[in-house]
Amino acid sequence: MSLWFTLTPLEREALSLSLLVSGWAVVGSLPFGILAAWVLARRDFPGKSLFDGLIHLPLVLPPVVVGYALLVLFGRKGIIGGWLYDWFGITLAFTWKGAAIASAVVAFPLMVRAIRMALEGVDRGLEQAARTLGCGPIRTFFSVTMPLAMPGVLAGVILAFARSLSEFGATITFVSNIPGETRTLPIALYALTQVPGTDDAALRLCIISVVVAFAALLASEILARRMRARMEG
Amino acid sequence: MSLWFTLTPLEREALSLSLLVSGWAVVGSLPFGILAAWVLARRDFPGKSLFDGLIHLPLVLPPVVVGYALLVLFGRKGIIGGWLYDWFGITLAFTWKGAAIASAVVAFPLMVRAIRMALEGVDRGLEQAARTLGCGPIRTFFSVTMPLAMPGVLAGVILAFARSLSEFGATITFVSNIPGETRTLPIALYALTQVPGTDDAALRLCIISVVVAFAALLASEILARRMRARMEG
Amino acid sequence: MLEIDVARRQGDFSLDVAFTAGSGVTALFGRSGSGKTSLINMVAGLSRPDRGRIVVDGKVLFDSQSGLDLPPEARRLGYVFQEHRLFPHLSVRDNLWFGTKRLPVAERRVSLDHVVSVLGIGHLLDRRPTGLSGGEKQRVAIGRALLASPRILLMDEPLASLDAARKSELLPFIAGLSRQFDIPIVYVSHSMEEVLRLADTLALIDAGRLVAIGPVEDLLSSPAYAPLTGHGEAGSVLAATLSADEAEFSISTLSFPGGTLKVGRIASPPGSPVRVRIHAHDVAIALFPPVGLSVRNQLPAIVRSVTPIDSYLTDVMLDCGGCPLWSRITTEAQSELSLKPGMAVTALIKSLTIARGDVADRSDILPG
Amino acid sequence: MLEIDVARRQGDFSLDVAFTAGSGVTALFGRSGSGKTSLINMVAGLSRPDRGRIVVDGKVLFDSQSGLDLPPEARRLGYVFQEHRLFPHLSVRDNLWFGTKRLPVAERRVSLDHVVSVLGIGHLLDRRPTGLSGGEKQRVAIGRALLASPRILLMDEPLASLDAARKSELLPFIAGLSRQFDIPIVYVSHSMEEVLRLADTLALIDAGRLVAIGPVEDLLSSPAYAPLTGHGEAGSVLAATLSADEAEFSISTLSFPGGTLKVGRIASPPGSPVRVRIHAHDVAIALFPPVGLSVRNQLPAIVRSVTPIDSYLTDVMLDCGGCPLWSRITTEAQSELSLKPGMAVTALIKSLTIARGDVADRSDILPG
Amino acid sequence: GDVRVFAAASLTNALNDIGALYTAKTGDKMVPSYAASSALAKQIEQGAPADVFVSADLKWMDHMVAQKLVDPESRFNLLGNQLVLIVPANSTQGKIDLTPKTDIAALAGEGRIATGNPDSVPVGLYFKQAMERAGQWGAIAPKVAGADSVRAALTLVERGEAPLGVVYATDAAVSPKVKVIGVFPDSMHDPIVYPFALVAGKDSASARAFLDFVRSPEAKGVFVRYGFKVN
Ligand SMILES: Nc1ncnc2c1ncn2[C@@H]1O[C@H](COP(=O)(O)OP(=O)(O)OP(=O)(O)O)[C@@H](O)[C@H]1O
Ligand SMILES: Nc1ncnc2c1ncn2[C@@H]1O[C@H](COP(=O)(O)OP(=O)(O)OP(=O)(O)O)[C@@H](O)[C@H]1O
Ligand SMILES: [Mg+2]
Ligand SMILES: [Mg+2]
Repeated sequence: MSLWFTLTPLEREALSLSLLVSGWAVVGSLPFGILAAWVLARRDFPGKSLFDGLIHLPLVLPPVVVGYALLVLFGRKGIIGGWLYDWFGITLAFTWKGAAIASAVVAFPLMVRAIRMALEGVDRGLEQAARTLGCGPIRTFFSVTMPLAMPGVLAGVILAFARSLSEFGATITFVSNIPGETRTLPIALYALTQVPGTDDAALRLCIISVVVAFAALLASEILARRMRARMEG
Repeated sequence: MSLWFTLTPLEREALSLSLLVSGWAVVGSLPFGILAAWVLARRDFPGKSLFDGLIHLPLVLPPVVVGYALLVLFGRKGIIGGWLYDWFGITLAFTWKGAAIASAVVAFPLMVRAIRMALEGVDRGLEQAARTLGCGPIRTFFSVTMPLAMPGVLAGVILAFARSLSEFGATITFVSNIPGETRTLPIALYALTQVPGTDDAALRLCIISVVVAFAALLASEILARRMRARMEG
Repeated sequence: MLEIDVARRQGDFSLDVAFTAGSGVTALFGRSGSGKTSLINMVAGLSRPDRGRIVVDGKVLFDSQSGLDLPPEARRLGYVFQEHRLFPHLSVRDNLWFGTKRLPVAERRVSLDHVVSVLGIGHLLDRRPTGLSGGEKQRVAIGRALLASPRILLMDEPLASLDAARKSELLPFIAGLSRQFDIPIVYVSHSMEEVLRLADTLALIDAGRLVAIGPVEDLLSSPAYAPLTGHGEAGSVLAATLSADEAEFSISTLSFPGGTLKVGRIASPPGSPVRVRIHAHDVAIALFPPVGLSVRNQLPAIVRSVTPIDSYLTDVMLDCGGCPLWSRITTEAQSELSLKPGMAVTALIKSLTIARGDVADRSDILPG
Repeated sequence: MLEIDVARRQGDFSLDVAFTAGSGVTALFGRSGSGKTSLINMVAGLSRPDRGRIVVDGKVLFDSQSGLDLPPEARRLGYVFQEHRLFPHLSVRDNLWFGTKRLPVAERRVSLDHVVSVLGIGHLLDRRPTGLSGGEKQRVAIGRALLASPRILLMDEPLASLDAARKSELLPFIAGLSRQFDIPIVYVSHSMEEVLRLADTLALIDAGRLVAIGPVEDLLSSPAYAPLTGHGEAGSVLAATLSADEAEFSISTLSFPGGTLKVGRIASPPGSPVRVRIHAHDVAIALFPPVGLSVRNQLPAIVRSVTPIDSYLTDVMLDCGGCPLWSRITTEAQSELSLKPGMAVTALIKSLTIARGDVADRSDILPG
Repeated sequence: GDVRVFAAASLTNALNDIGALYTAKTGDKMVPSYAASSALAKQIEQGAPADVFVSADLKWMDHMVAQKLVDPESRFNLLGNQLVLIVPANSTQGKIDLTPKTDIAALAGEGRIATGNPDSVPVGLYFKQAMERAGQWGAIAPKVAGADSVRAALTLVERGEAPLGVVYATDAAVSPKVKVIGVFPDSMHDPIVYPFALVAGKDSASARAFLDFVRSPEAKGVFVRYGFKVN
C-alpha cells in the first residue's frame, strides 16, 4: 500500500491499466485457450496442423503486424469490429478492451501450448476410469483431466499474464497510446523512451513491471507447489 | 526451390538471415534452457523464485527494454561485451550474432517453461528404476529423463524458434537494422510498415514468415507424433 | 446374462471370443497375455471390437452391425483395473465417492460405510492415493467400483496384491454382492481358489480364443482342461445340500446322492444348496472301510475308470451314488491296490482338506 | 548376509525393523500396508531411513551414524518393483539390456537368452512396454532386474500377476539364481507357496514392526505365527535327505529321523538335502496301521500334545522319531479317537498332498 | 469539447506541456496519443477517434492528404528541427564545419553511424537525402546502423557502440553523454518539419481552437524551450 502512494499518478494509472488489461486478457482467453489446447491434444482431424499454425501465428509475426491485423479486423471499419459496433455498439479500437484483446491474442499461443502439454501429460487411463464410473466426456474433462492438468494450466496463465504485461507492439498499433485508456506500463515506458532525459522515470516503470510479474510468478509457484503437495499427501 | 527464386533479393537475404539467427538462437540456448528447466523442476534452493523470476524477465519487459539491457551488458562497452571483445575479439553489437543473442534471450523463458513442464511430467519412479540399474544421476538424466521429456523439449524448441522468427524490439534496439547483417524478416517488415504504400511488400514478408513457421511447426508435430507412436508401439 | 461375441486385432495379437454367461460370476481364466484384459476392455467400452456384439442383461452395449457403441459412461459398469487407476488429485474418500455422487440416491445400492469396513480402509479415507501401499490402492479401487452401484462389474485380478487374510474376507463380500443385487461379475483371476469360491461360469481363454466355457463344476471336474486350469488343481465339484449342523463340533453335514460329507460349519439354514470342490489329490482310496481313523468322510464308491497319467500319477474316477468323484493316487499305490472298474472301495476325504474356500454357500442364488 | 536396522516415519506410519538374514532368500511376509515395500525401498536407497544401518555382504550401504548413504546406483542391486516401472521409450529388448550394457562383460553373470527363454518373452523383444499385458510387463521387469547381475536382488511381489504355470517355472529359476551366484534375495510375497519354495529365512512384518524372523522351517512349524502366516497354512517343515529313487513310479523316497516319505520324483542325486512342508490339515491319524489304503506314507508316531483350537479344529503334535509333525483334525474326530499324549499312532500323509511346491530341493545351497 | 491529438512520439513532452496550458486557458482537455507516425496514420485510416494529426515527417502527411483522411486546408508546418552529427561525450573528436564535402564515412572509421533507419525513420531519411545530395551515400550506406527511432540512435552513441551518430538537435541537446560536432546545413536536405492537420470530418470548433493555440506565442515558447525551431 505504501508502495502505491510513492508512485506518481502516471505510474499508478499505467499500473492499474496494465493489471486490468492483462487480467482481462488472461481471464477472457482462458476458456478459448483450454478449448484450443484440448482440441490439439485430443482430437485428430484434417487441417489440424493448419489450426495449430493459426494459433501460433501471433507468436510468429512481429507484434506490429499483429496490431495492424487487429486494426483491420476489429477496428470500427473492420470486418468484425464494424459488426460489433453496428449491432452491439461495442468499440474495441482505442479502448482498454481493445488493449486486452491485443494482449490476449499475442499471449494466446503461449497459453495454449502450456495447457496442451499439460493435457497431453494426463494419463488416459484415469480418464477411462472416470468414464466407467459414469462421467461423460465433459464431466470427465472437468473432474479429472482439468484438475490433473491444473499445474500446466497455471503455467499457461502465468506465461500469458507475463507476456501481456510486456505487450507493446500490437497494442500501440491497434489501440494507440491513450492516457487512462490504453497507456499501459509498456506503452508509458515506450513514450518515455521517445523523449530525451527520462531514463529515471523509465527505470521506475521497468521496476514496477518486474515487481508485478515477480509477484504473479511467486503466487503461481506457491499455488503449483501446493497442488503438487496435495497429490502426494 | 522455385519459391526461392520468386523472392526478391531483399526477401532472400532477410529470410536466410532470419533462419540463421533463429537457428543459432535456439541451438545455442538449448543446453542452457535444459539446465535451467532441470534446476527449476528438480532442485530446491533458497532464491529459486528469484531465479525463476530472472528467467522470466525477458518475457515481462517490453522487448525494447530488453534490447537496451542487452546493449548495456553485451555492447562493446558493456560488462560482458567488453570482456568478450578484449579477450576474444568478439563483437556482438551490430552483428547477426548479437541478433541471435537478442532472439535467444527473448525466447528463453518460453523454452525453459516448456522443458520444465515436460521434466515435471516425467515419472520419478522410472528415474528411480534407472538408478537401481546402475545409472548415476547424469546418466539417468540422459537415458531416461530426457527421452521421456523429448516431446516437451521439442515444444520448447519450436516455441523458441517461432518467437525468434518474430523478434523485433530487442533486436533492433541492440543490433540496429543493418542490411545483410541484422535485417531479419521482422526488421525488414517493420521498416516497410513505416513507409506509406508498401503494403504489398510487407504482406509478402508476412507470408514468408508464416510459411517458415508453419513448416517448422509441421515438422515438430510430425516428430512429436512419431515419438508418441513409438512409445505406444 | 452376458452375451459376448467379439473379434479384435491389436498388433500381432488377435482375439476372437464368443460366449454367453448366465448371471452371477463369470471367471475369465487364462495364461498371461491370453487376452483377458483386452476382452473386458471391450465390454467396458474402452476399446472397440473390430466386429461383434455385446449384450448385458438384454441391453445391447455394442453391435457392429447396427453400428451401436454405447460410450463407457452409458454402460453403467464398475471396472476394477489391473493397475488400480486411482485419481491422484482426490482423497481416498473422494475416489470412493466418485461414481456414487452422480447417482440418484435411489440407485445407490452399496453403502460407503459397509464397503469401507469390509475393505479395511477406514484409516485411509483422508489420504491421497500416492502414498498408499500396493494392496491399499487395490482395495480402494475395488471400493470405488463397487460404490458406483454398477449393473455389471468387471474385475481384473482385483485380489492379486492382497494377503490371504484380506482375500478371504473379500471373496464372500464380492460373491454376496453379485447375488444380493443380481450384478453379473466378470472376474479375471489366476487363482483357482478365487474362481471356485466365486464363479458360476468359468471361461477358459487361451491365445485369444475361447477354449471352453461352462459351469465351474463341469470344467474343473474334467481332467481335459487340467493343463489350462492348472495341473495340481484337478478335482471334482459336487453340488450338495446342507442337511445338518453339529453345533458341538462346528461341523456341517452335507448330503449329496453319494452320501454325506462333513465340512467346517456353514452358517446357512438346513436345505441350502452348497458347492464343494474336492481336489483329486485329497481323495484317498481304501479297499476296506478303515477303523480308528481321524478321516471323517468315508464314502462307499465304485471304481468307474482308472487312468494312468504317467509313471507317477494315476487318476481314478469313482462313482459316489451317481456323482463322479476324482481321486488322484500314485501309480505305485495303484500297482499295489490293483484297482479295476467295478470294484467297490471307500473314498477317504479329510474334512479339513476341504478348505473353507472350497465350500461355497450358494443359497442366495440357487432356489433352496 | 544382510543386516538391516532401520527406522523411518512416513505420515502416520512408522517403521522400525532390525534383523540379520543369512545369504539365500529372505522372504518378507506381512499384511497389506505393513511396510514391506517401504523397507526394501530403504535397502535400495530410494528412501532414506531416519536412522539406522544397512549392510549387505559386509558392505555398508547406509549408516546414519557415519552419515554414509550410498546412492542406489552404487549399491549394485536389482529391484523388481511392485508396479514394474518399465521404460516406455525403450523396446522390451532395450529395457532388458538397460542394466547390463553398462556392466563390464566379465561381471555379466546372467545371459539374455537364458532369461528370455525362462520368462517366455522372446516374442515380445521388439515391442514397447505400453501394449504388454500385466503379466508380460511383470516378466520383463523381472528379466531387467536379473540381467543387471546384481549383488542383491529385491523383489516386491514379482509373481503376483502371473499364472500358476508360469509361476512354477519361475520359482526354481529364481531360487537357482540365488544359489548359483550367491546373491541374497529379499522377496516380498503374499503367497506361502512361494515363500516355502524359495525362502531360507522368513521375516514376518506387521504394522511396521518385525514380529519374528528365523528359518522358514521354524516359523512355519510354529502355530504361534499362524495368524500372520495364514490360518490354513499351519504345518510342519521337515529337513530330509533324498535316499532312493523309484524310477518305475517316478517316486523319490526321503528319509528323515522319523522314517521315510514318498514324494513325487526329485531329480537330484541320492543324499541331497530336501525340505518338505507338510500342511497340518493333510496329516490324518490312524489308531492302527491301516491296510489296503492308497495312502503311501504311513509313519509311526507318538502323540506329544493335543490342543483344541475351537469347537471345530484340534491341533495334534506328533513326534516322528524326534521331528515335530503337526496334524490338524476336527474336534469331532478327536472326540471319537480320544488321542492323548503318549499314545502310539500312525500318521497318514498322501504322497500327492505333498505338492511339488512343498518339496524344495536344496542341494545347491546346503552341503550334501 | 476535448481534443484528441494523434502526434509523433518525439513531441510527447512539448505537447503535454502545451496541453496543460490549453486546458488551463480553455477548460477543454487535450487527449493525446503518441506513437510512430506510421501507426497513427493507419489508425486514423481505420477510424481512430482523432481530431488532429501531427506527423514527424511529410511523407505520412502527404499520404493522408492523398487518402483524403485529413483536411488539406487545415494543414500547416509548424515546427522545424536540425540534423546534427554527434559523438560520445568523451570522444576526442573536435567540432567540424559540416559541408557536403565533409567525409563522414572517414570520420566513422571502422565504426558505424547510428541514425534512424534510412528507409523508414524520418531522421534517417533526412540523413540519407543529405548524403545522396552530397554524393556520399554509396560510401556511407554500409556503415549506417538504422535504429527504429532517434532515441535509439542516440542511445547507441551514448553507449559508445557507434562512434558517430546523426540525430535531431532537440534530442542531442538533452543528452549529456553526447556532444554535437557539427550541424548539417538546412540546404543539404528538405526542411525538417512537423506538419499539423485536422482529421477529415472532425472539423469541430475546439479542434480548430487547439490548432490555433498551438500557433500562439505561448505554445511556441514551449516548443522553443524543448529545442525546436518554430517557423
Ligand atoms: N508418504 C506416505 N505418507 C503416509 N503414509 C505412507 C506414505 N507412504 C507409505 N505410507 C504408508 O505406509 C504403510 C506401509 O506402506 P508399504 O507400501 O510399505 O506397505 P506394503 O507392506 O508394501 O503393503 P502392500 O502389500 O499392500 O504393498 C502403508 O500403510 C502406507 O499407507
Ligand atoms: N497395442 C497392442 N499392440 C500389440 N499387442 C498388444 C497390444 N495390446 C495388447 N497386446 C497383446 O495382446 C495380448 C493380450 O493382452 P491382455 O492384456 O489382454 O492379456 P491378459 O490376458 O490380460 O494378460 P495378463 O494376465 O498378463 O494381464 C498380449 O500378448 C499383449 O501383448
Ligand atoms: Mg491383464
Ligand atoms: Mg508393497
